[in-house]
Amino acid sequence: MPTKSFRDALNEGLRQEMERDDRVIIMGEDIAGGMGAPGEDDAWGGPLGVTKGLMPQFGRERVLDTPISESAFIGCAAGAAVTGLRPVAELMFVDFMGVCFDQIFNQAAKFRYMFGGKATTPLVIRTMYGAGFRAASQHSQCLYPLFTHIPGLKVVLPSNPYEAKGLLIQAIRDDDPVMFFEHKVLYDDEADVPDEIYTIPFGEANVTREGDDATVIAFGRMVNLANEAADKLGAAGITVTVVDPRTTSPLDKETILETASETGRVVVVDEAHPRCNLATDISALICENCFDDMKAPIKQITGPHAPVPFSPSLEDLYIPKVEAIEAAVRELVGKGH
Amino acid sequence: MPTKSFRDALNEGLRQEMERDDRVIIMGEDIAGGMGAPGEDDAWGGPLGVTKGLMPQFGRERVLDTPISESAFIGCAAGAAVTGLRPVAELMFVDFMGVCFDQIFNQAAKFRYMFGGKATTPLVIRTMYGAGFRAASQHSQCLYPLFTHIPGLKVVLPSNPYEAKGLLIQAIRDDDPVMFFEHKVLYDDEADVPDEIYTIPFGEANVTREGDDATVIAFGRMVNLANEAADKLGAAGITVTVVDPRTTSPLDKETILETASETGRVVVVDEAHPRCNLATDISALICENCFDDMKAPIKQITGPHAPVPFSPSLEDLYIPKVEAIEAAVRELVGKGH
Amino acid sequence: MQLSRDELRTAYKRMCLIRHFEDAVHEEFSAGNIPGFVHLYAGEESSAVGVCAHLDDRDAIASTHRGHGHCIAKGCDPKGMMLEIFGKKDGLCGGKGGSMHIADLSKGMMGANGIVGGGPPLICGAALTAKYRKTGGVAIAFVGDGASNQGTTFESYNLAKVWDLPVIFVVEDNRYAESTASAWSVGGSQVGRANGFGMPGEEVDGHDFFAVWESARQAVERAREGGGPSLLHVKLYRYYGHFEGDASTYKAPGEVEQVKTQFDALDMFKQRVTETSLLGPDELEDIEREAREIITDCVASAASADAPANSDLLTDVYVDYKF
Amino acid sequence: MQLSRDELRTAYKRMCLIRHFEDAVHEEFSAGNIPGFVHLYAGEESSAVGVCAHLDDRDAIASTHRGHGHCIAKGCDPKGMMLEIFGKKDGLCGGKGGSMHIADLSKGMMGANGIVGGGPPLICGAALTAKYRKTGGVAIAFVGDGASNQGTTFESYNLAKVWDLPVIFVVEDNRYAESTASAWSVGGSQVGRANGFGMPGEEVDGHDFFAVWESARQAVERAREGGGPSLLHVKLYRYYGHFEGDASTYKAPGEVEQVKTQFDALDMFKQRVTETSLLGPDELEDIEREAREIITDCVASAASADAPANSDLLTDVYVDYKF
Ligand SMILES: Cc1ncc(C[n+]2csc(CCOP(=O)(O)OP(=O)(O)O)c2C)c(N)n1
Ligand SMILES: Cc1ncc(C[n+]2csc(CCOP(=O)(O)OP(=O)(O)O)c2C)c(N)n1
Ligand SMILES: [Mg+2]
Ligand SMILES: [Mg+2]
Repeated sequence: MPTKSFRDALNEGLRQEMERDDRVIIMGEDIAGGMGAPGEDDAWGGPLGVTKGLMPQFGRERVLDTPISESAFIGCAAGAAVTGLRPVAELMFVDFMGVCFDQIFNQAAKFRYMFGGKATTPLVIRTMYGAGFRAASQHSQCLYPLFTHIPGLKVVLPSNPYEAKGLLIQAIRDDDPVMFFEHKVLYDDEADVPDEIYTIPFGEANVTREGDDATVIAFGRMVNLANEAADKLGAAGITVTVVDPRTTSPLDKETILETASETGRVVVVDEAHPRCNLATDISALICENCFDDMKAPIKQITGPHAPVPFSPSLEDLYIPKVEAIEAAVRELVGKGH
Repeated sequence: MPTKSFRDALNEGLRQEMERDDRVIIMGEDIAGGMGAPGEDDAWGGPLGVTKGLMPQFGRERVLDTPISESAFIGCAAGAAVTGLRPVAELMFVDFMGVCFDQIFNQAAKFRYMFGGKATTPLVIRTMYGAGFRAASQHSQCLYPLFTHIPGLKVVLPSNPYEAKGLLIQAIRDDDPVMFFEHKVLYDDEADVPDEIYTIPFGEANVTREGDDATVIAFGRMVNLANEAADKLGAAGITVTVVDPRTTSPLDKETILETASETGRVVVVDEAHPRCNLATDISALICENCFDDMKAPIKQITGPHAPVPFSPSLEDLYIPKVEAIEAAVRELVGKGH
Repeated sequence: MQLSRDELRTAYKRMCLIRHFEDAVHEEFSAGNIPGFVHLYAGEESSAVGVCAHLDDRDAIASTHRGHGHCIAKGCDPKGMMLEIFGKKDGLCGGKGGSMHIADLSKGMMGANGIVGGGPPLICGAALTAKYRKTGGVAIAFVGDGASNQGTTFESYNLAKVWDLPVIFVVEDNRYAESTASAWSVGGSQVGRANGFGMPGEEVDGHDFFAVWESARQAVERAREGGGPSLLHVKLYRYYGHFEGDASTYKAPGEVEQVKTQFDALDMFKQRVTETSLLGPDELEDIEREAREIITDCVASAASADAPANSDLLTDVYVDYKF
Repeated sequence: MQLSRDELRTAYKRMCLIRHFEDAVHEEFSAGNIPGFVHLYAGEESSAVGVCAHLDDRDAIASTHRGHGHCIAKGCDPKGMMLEIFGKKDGLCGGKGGSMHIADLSKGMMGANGIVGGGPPLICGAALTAKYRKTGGVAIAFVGDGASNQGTTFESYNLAKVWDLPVIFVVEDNRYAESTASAWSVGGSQVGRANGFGMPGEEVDGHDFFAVWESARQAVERAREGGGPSLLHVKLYRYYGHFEGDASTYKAPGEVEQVKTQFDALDMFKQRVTETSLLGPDELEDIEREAREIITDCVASAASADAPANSDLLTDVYVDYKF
């Protein structure tokens, strides 16, 4: 199978869906780039190059650069979705949600319910999240817990290039509004990605490691850290199941509860701030449903209750570590025998 | 002690702080009302009358009506706060956060951290939340989990008129940005409220009932339902501790963990949607810290994962019920003996 | 351009339907039969009807919290609307939306909106779809004077201009946003703002159906022909309070009565068409009676209709969701 | 109104400091010594300096993601800034903010801002404080051409107008927002928009320090005297890419060089003051050398300074918080 970067996998997914379905249009700031400028057309292809090459292939009618007006263009995408198109809008950084959240959570997410089931809003919002780029507090947040809280939205967090393509195609074909989260540190990651079109269904977790001693449930970029920790622990004779839920809404409760019950020891890893996040969400879920099977407390490993600092040394401290996952598993395994 | 409504308690708190400290100014849409209009000045005194009478007493310099531009005036309040005033801004319904969230979570909340501790932002944002008014999906949300997630914000949920006044005065004196949540169904509730100025510290839970069989932790309006459930259960011989955390950030973890450990059976009641909310937050906290003391799973009672419906019969179904709390406690008490 | 007799009859019927609809909702609300926040459009009829007269099935409108008039003008079924406002199962939105979220996408009515300034971005989307699909459709955002100060509205002006979308922004300036006068809250002027964004803008007497109709005709024609967005500043007045229950003490004493006697949209229409013998007084009376009867029937149906089933609470959150 | 010799010397010094600061940051970034997103202000110096020349300690500015020039012009310490950009403990923000969040409230510099359009609402707050306290202070929001399309910016125009706040919106139009041309993204015109909101607006050649200085003088004077908000549309150009690392392929070949040779703010300033014998060439050279030395020293200090302590990660989240 050919090897592709996370970035290229996304690009390919977009391109193939645009080829297949002319209702798919994309919009965002500089997603082609060079609009109205004297130099190169398609000068940027997106701030991180994800949409490069799409404008030359599909034209400015389907690849729409926007002014810096997130409310207007995200709302426009929602309005285009309920009137028959299938827009993929790019919210450059999820940190910018604060200038356009209304159009996402009060409009797009609620149309169907408010209108008694008569609206269909096949909207995808691609957005970049996470720490690690020395981009400081307003360009490094996770914020997916906020979207997961909102009924009517689906929330997707791919952890590798294979998932990126398959989940993005699924998101485009899905008839509900989807928030699609891309971790900025993952774009250059490479993996085997089929050239063919394929989809990964929502609400089906991927079990990336199987083991008996503990379960680690991790999201987005954190899945890779969890895998690494599992491999290290495996070498030391502790076997760990790692679950990548892939979508936080819908959530594959069955797989989570099943693996939690099997091992009786759970660590949840979430890069987001600790309050009302996915670590608490998963932990509370297990705690309510697997009480009798649990051998030890559920550990949460998360970013701290602080904005993301700029200074590299502080930011490195900020991000959850493989070693912390290992240590948490070891601590749990030491308990409840 | 004189009896006052939740509304009047808030009004009195605002008035007394404005009398005491001329840095306190208030702003919002129609908080006086009649701006530029030919009829009565102070025509509204706020959409629910909370700020009535303040403009006649303090003048339009300190009671500022605004255009419908939440980003501009909430941001303006934040800017006034870092430059020496102590503004109290009214975000009429918390559901409107989507048009101004950036100024709250990326600006006001992060100033201090981003600027290395050199900013102080004594900003209060009063806002209305919750279901029960047949106000439908865009005027009935809770959304406090979203604010609780954000480092740098403090989040306050008074459950009765006494708390309303004391917590509001504390919020105004607090040097950090505070989100102050008023449940719309509580405004007409009456209780004893001292005429004097008093404060209720943040991060100190109120234990409203003491019992041995279970602990119910509830927020805002839900505290009253929890009390009612506790009283009914008490009459049936089941004694329940009820905890009203009063602030979700900071959170009084000690009281929560202590009472949870004592009874070993916990129900968390949160009107918000179930994903990544306070019920999960509290549940995960207890689960990580009181594992050995827990006799039964932690039950979460919350609103459903659906927007708030308009139809009265559906909305009534939507809101957590006293009976559900009772039933949950009974179920837990039946377990783990 | 001249309105045909049929067009005039339809317009008057719609204005009467709106007036009676709103008067009936006012009564039913006062009697405690309607719950929630209800904002009435009575007095503003000629704006919705004068604008929507130019629209057909290709076209879309985005409305405001004060949406009943826009719905009726765009052809929504008044009975479905009344049932919705009563929170009944067979309401246009299954009782889940209510007055502030009434919508009928099949008629191009993209929803009332509980968020002030919520509609303008959405309507850009409808316009984009029409442009992309080359349907010749246009899209109208109704915007209150208060909503005209919301950032989302300005962004939409600019997006529509820059993308050259077939949008018309109809700023319905009824003098107040809640209790706040537009004379105070609107810096500059509506037309000046439109021009500032590079759009044509025009001020219109919103009490005068014919004035609205003519300005809207030009704006719609321009948009259909690829001439891009424009703005109408429609000056009018609302008869009731901001919402049902508002005592309207910010209005001057006698203000409502003065407008009602001098500038009533229905009266002005009647006078004009009878003076010019376009329609006869009996004809008008018949139309009005018919409208009144329709609305009476709507109320009766709504009052006796069934509430939603309890199981409806959890449907329609998603098209497809694995719970 | 005439600039004194001292004022001219100060202005030139600040422009030189900015230019050298940015050139140095560019070099250090290229060498891998500076992390993160860095946006340089080189080429735009006369805007920040020409505007801030009229400000004193009562006055506040809100900046953008491209904030270094505004900081220096408002009197922030370049060494503290450089340390901040290097992420060091003794940086202006303790290393926690970095280039995009550099601030010094004690100097009335309310922060660079990572959110496009974040500053205008905030500066209304500084203006409100000044007005409420009757300090005579004014408040300046620097706004990029891209940011001029953000809803928060428009709302601020209106709020400042309606509340009659002493605010000046300085739209720095450097032709691009990232790779997007302002000629495309801005519907209408900056001055037309200002007028639409009822504010005076003026277009200014931003390469020409004296033109900026004079327009800003009038706007600041107006605001100080209670004349309310206004807008300057400053047309200028950025020499570097949008951020460090941007190849700028959207610019025309030779475009940067053309501006550098014909419209360089520092060259134009030098030419003007020497032609009119206000300052001598040697004097100018001395000032420039001094500026260069200061910046060289800043870089040296920053490179060798200590990183924040690990314990700093969790401080400064709140003034007071019971964890
Ligand atoms: C974002 C937002 N802010 C505030 C409100 C509360 N609100 C509802 S209607 C209204 C006044 C709107 O005035 P205008 O746009 O003039 O419309 P009108 O009511 O006069 O028809 C306000 C402030 C809201 N619903 N949404
Ligand atoms: C709300 C928001 N949207 C988008 C961005 C990403 N972004 C950062 S700078 C920029 C371009 C800004 O252009 P302009 O305002 O002209 O300032 P310039 O960079 O030219 O100085 C963009 C789109 C952002 N930081 N915030
Ligand atoms: Mg109005
Ligand atoms: Mg620019």
